[in-house]
Amino acid sequence: MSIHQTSFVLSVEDLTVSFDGFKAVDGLTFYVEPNECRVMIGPNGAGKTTVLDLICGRTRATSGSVRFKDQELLSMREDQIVLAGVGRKFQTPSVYEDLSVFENLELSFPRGHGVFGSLFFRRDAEVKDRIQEIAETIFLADLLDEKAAFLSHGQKQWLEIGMLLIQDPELLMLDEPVAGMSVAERKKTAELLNRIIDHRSVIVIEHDMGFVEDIATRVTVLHQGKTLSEGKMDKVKNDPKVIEVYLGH
Amino acid sequence: MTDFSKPKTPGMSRRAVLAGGAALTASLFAPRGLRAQDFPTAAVNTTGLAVTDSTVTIGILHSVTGTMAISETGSVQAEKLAIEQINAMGGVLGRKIQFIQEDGASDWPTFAEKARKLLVNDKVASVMGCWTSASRKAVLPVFEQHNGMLYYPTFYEGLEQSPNVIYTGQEATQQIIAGLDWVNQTKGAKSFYLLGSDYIWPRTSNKIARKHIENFMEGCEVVGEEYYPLGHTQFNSVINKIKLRKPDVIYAIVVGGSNVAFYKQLKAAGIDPTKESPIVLTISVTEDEIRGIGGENIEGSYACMKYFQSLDNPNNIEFVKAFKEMWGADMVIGDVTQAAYLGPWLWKAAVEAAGSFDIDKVREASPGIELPTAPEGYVKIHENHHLWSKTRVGRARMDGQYDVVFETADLVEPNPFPEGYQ
Amino acid sequence: MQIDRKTRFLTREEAIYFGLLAAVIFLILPLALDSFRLNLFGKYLTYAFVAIGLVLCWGAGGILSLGQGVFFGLGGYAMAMFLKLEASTPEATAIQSTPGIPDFMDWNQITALPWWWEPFNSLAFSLIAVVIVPVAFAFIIGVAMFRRRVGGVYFAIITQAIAAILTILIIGQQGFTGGVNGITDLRTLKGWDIRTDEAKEILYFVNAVLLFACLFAAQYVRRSKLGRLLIAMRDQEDRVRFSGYDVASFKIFVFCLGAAFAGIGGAMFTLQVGFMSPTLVGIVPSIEMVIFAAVGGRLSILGAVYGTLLVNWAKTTLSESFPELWLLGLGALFIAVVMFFPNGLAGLWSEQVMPRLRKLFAGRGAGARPPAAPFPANSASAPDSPAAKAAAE
Amino acid sequence: MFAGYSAGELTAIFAMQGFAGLILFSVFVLMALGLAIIFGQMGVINMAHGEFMILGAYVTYLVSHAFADYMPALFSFYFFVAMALAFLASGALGMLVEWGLIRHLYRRPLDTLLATWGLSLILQQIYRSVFGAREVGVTIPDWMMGSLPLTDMIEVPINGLFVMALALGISVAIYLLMFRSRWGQQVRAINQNRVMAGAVGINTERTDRLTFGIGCGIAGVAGSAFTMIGSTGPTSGQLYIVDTFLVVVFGGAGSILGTIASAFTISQAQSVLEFFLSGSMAKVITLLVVVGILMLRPQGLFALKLRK
Repeated sequence: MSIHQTSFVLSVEDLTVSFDGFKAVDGLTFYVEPNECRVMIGPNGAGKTTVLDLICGRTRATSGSVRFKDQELLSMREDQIVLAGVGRKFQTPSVYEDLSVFENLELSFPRGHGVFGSLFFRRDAEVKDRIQEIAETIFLADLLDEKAAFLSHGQKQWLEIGMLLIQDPELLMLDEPVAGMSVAERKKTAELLNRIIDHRSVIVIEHDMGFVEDIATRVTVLHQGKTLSEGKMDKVKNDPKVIEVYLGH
Repeated sequence: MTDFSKPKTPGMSRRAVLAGGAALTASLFAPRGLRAQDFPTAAVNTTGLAVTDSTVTIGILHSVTGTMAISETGSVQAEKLAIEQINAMGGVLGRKIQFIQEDGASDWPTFAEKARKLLVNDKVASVMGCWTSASRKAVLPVFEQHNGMLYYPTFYEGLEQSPNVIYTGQEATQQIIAGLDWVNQTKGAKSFYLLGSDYIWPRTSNKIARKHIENFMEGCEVVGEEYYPLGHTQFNSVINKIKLRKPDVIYAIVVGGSNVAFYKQLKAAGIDPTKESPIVLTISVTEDEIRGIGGENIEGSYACMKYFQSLDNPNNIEFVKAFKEMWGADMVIGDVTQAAYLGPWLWKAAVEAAGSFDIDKVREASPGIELPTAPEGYVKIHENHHLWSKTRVGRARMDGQYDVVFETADLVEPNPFPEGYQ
Repeated sequence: MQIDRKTRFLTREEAIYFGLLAAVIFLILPLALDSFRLNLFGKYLTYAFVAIGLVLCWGAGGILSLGQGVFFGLGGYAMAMFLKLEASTPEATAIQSTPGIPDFMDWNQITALPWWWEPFNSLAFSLIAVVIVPVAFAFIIGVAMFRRRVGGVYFAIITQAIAAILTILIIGQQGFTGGVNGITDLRTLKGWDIRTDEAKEILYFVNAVLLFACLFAAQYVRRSKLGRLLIAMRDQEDRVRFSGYDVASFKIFVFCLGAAFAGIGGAMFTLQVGFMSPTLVGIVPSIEMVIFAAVGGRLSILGAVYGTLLVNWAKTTLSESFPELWLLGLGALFIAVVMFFPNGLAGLWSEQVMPRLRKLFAGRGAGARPPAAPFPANSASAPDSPAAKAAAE
Repeated sequence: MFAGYSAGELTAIFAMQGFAGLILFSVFVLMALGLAIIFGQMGVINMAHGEFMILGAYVTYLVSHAFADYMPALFSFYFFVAMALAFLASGALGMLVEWGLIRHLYRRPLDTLLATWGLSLILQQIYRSVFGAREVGVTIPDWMMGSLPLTDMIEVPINGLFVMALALGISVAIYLLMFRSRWGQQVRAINQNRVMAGAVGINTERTDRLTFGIGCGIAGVAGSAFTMIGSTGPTSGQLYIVDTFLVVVFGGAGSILGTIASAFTISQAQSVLEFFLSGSMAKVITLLVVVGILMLRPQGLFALKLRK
C-alpha cells in the first residue's frame, strides 16, 4: 500500500462488470482526490450509471477493486458503504412519498441505523435543529409537514439532496441532478449544489455542459465502459477522440 | 346434479319408511307404542336436557364442507333415516326426535366448538357424529367435561374407551385379525406388504397387523411397510418396490383422494387384483370409496370389514330399500354408513331400557343392549362401549359392490386395548 | 390539522379507538355473551395475534407470509407439550404399557420420553419456548430469505411450502407429535383445571390482556422510527438501503416480531380450546389469517382485531345456518376485499364513515387537508361499526 | 436391499423405476406449464390453478357419461373429445376470470394471490353443489388402462405413456406458440415492456386475456389427463397446488424451459427418494431440498442475470 494511493479518497482500479458476456464497464481505473468534483460524461450506454452502481454496491462487480479511504467497497453491503461515508443520489427523484418532508430527512439522520437503534430512536432537539437547518438550505422549510408525494418534481430533487446532506458523506455521487427541471429550478439547484460540494469529494454524472463547466474540477469521458479521456474540462473538450464520439456529432 | 342433503321425493318415502321401520323393529325387545304421558318429563330428564313432553333433541355433528364431506355425507344420511324411522314408530319414550345438525367443516377445532355448542347451548340428549379419529379426539374432552353421549360410527384404531362414547364401528383388532387369518388359511398367503396413508389409523392398524402376522401366523412375514402423506397422488415408485418384493398380499390402508390414485395406478402398472397375484386386501375401501375409484380399477380386491351393502339378510334388504327410497336409487351404502345408522337405534334402545334420557342412566343401561334388527345382523354393546359384531371379507365387483366370501362364525369381541399387540 | 411532530405514542384519536376496542373486549363481550360464546370469541382473539403481526409484516413492511400458521402452531405446540406432560401422570396413564408418558407415544411403541420433550416439564421453559421457538424459526427463515433479497411473491410461496413441510413432518412423526390428531386431552395448568367455565373466563381475560400488550407493542413499533422505516422500505427499498440501513435486518426483525405474536396466540389457543393440531399449521389456516388482516385493513392493527372477530363470527354463524354458503361467502369476501376495499374495514372507516361523521358533527374546518393517503402518519384505525355490532350481539 | 435378486430382475425394476420417474416428470410438466405461462409471462399468481384442472376433470366425467349414453360405440375414443372440451371450458372460464378479476389487479401481484384463492374457494363450493361432495368415478376406456408388457418383467403403463406423450405434445405446442406465433411474439413483447408494447400497437388487453385463457386451458387438459391417475372431487385440485408452485418457482419464473428442467429435477429426486425411503420422508426431503436451494438461489434455477 503506497502512500500515494492513500491520499486519494476513492481509488477505482481495473473495475469490470459483465452481464452475460457484455462488458458494461471494462477495466476502468480512476482516482478521486479530496475535495475534487469529478464529472463523468459520455454517450448513453457508456456505463456511467453502472459505475456509480458498482461503487455504491448496487451492482456486484465481476473483477477489480474500489477502495474508499482504506476500505475495499466491493466486499461491503450497500448500507455499510453508505455508513462508511459514500452518499448517492439517483437519477429519478427517489423519496418516501408516504412520509412527510420532515420524516424523510429524519430517516437520513446519521444516528440509530441499527434495528434497536431505530426502535429506540428519540426525536430530540439535535435532530430537530439539524432538520430545520437542512430544510432551510434546500428551500423546503415551509413544507416540512407536507407529504413528499405532494411536492413538485424539483422539490423532490431538492429533498433528496437534503437527505444526502444530512448524512454528511465524504464522497457524494450525483446522477443527473438537474435533469428534468425548469429553468428557475435548475438555477436554484446549481446554486445549491455549488454550496454542498464544498469540503467534500463529489462524482457527478451530467449532460448539461454549461453546468459541467461550472462545477467540474476534472472530467472523465466514458465510452463503451472504458475511459476515453480524462483531465481538465478544457483538455477533454479539445480531445479529438472525445469530439468524435460525443461532442462532435 | 345430485343434491345429497335432501331426501328424494319425501312424500313418497314416508310410507315406505314407515313400513321399513316397522319391519326393522318387529323383533326389537323394547316395548312398542310407548306413550309420552307414561314417562313424565320431570322423571325422564333430571339433568335439564332438551326434552319436552313431546320431543327430544339430539345433535348430528359431521363435516358437510371441506375434504371430509366426501366421507361423512353417508353417515348424515343414515342417521337422518334412522331418526325418521324411529319417529314414524312413535319416537323414544313417546317423544319425537328432533335433531340439530352442525357442520364440523373438516376442521378439528370447529368440531370441538360445535360439540360444545350442542352440549352447552342446545342441551342435546345425545350426539351422532364425527368420522376421523382427529375429530373424535378433539371433541372427547368436551363430551367428558359436559357429560354428553357420542355415537361414533367409524372403524378406527382402538386404544380408547370413553364412558361418553359408544363406538358403533369396529376397533382395529376386530377388523384386521379375522381377515388376515382368512387370507392365510384359504389363500395360503405368507408374505405381506403393508401400505398406508400417513396418520394414526393406518399406522396403528398396520402395527396390529404386523404383530399378528409375526407372532400369531406361522411362517408368515412382513416384507415392507410404508406410509404416504394424506393426499399423495403418485404411487408408481412404491408399486415398483412392491413388484421387487413380490409379496403374496398387498395390505393397503390408503384413504381419501390417494385411494383413487393408488388403485388406478396399480391397475395401470399391471397389477390386476382379479389375478390375485398378489392379492390386494384392504380395510379402507367401502362401497362409497369405490364410486370414486371406479369398479373396473378395483375389481377383484378384497376388503375386510363388518358390513357390505350386498349382505343377504332381511334386515339389510329392508334397510337398503329404505335408504334408497329416502336418498335416491343411485346411493350406495358402506360400512360406516351402516354403523352410523345403528347410532340412533342403539341410543333409543338404551334410553328405553333405562326409562330415562339422563346420560348417566343411559350409560349404565348401554352395556348389554342388543340390536337384532341391525342391517349387519345381530349386534350387542360390550362393557367397553364397543359392539360385538361379525367380521366379513368381500370381493369387489365391477359394479362397485362386494361379494361376501367369508364371514366369522361368531361375533368378534371388541378389544380396544389388545394384549400382545402393542 | 397540523401533523404533530412530537413522537407521541397515541394521538388523541388513536387513544379513543384503543379505548373503544378495550371497551368491546373487556366489557361488552363479557357482559353480553354467555360463557360458551365468550370462549368462542376468546378463540377468535387468538387469531388476532397473528393478524396484528401480519399488519406489521405485510401492511407496513410489504412482506406477505403465507406461513404464519407455522409460528401459531409452534407456540401452540410448546404450550400443549407442557400441558400434555402434566396430564400424563403415571396414575392417569396407568393403563399404558409405559405409564407416565403421553398416550400417543405409548401407542407408537415409544417407551421413554424423548430428550427434547424433557424441558417441557417446566412451565417457565415452556412459556419462554412459546415465544422463542417461533422467533428462532422465523429468524432462520428470515436470515436465509431476506439476506438474499427474496421478497414478494417468492417469499409468499416459499413460506407456503414451509407450512406444507411442517404439516407433513408433524403428521409423519406421530410418535413424537401426536400426528394428525394433534396433542389432545389437555386438562390442567399447574393443577388448575382449564376446562371449567370459570377457568375459560379467566383465560379469556388473560388472552385479552396479552392481546393489548401485543397491540401496544405493535403501536410502539409503528410509532418509532423503525415503523416509518418499514413504510419507507415497502415503497422504496433501494432508497432505504442507500440511506445507510441494512434492510434485511429490519425485515428479519419485523418477521420475528410477527412470529412472536403468533406464538403467543397459538399458546392461548391451546389453553382455551384444549388441544393443538397440525390443521392449524398448514396452508389453509395460514391464508385464512391473511384474510383476517385484509378484511380489517392491512394497514391498521386495530382493524386487524375487528377483522378477525368479524370473519370468524360470520364463519360460525353462517356455518351454523347455511353450511353450503360459507365457502361461497368466504371466497366472495376475499375477492371483494381485494378488489373494492384494499384497506379493509379501517379504510372504509377512515375514507367513508369518518368524513361523513365529521361533516355531520363539525361542518367547519374539516376536510381542509387532502384525503388521507393509505398510511397516514396519524393513521385512523377503525372501530368499525358492523364488527362492533356483531361483537355485541 | 437388492440381495437375492437376479441381474435381470434388477434391470427390470430399474427400467420401470425410470419410467415411474418419467411419468412423474410428465405429470409435473402438465401441472406446471399452464401456471408457468401465467406466472412467468404475466406475473400473476393463480391460486385457483388446481380448480381449473379439476374443471377439466369434471368435463371429462361429463363427456364420458354423454358418450356412454348416446354413443357407446365410440366410447373408446371419447377421451380426445373430452380433452378438447376441457381445454375450451377451462380456457373460457379463465378468460372470464381475467376479464372480471385479474385485469384489475395487474399492479398488485400479492393481491391476485388472495383474490384467486377466494376464487378457488368459490369454485370448490360450486363443484360440490353441482357434482356432490363425493369423488366422481371417471370411466377410462379399457385400452388406456392396461399395461404394455415389453419383456416378461417390464410392464409399461399405457396411461403413463399417454401422459408422457401429452406432456411432450403440449410442451412442443407451447414452444411453437411462444416463439413462432404472433401471439407469442406479443406476449414476449408485453412481458419485456408493457408500455412500449402498447405503444407499438399491440392490444395488450386482448393478449393478456388470451394468455390467461391459454394457461387455464392447459390446466384443464392436465386435469382431464389426470382422471387416469388421480381422483376427481371438489377439493382434489388442492392436492397439486404446492407442488405446482414449487416447480414453477424452482425453474425460475419466466422460463418455460426452466419449468421443464425443474419438473425433471424435482420428479427424479422424488421418485428416487421414494424408492429408497418411505413415502412421507421422501416428500419432506424433496420439499426441504427445493426450499433450501431456493434460499440459496432465489431467482430459480434458470433465470438470466440481467442488467438492472
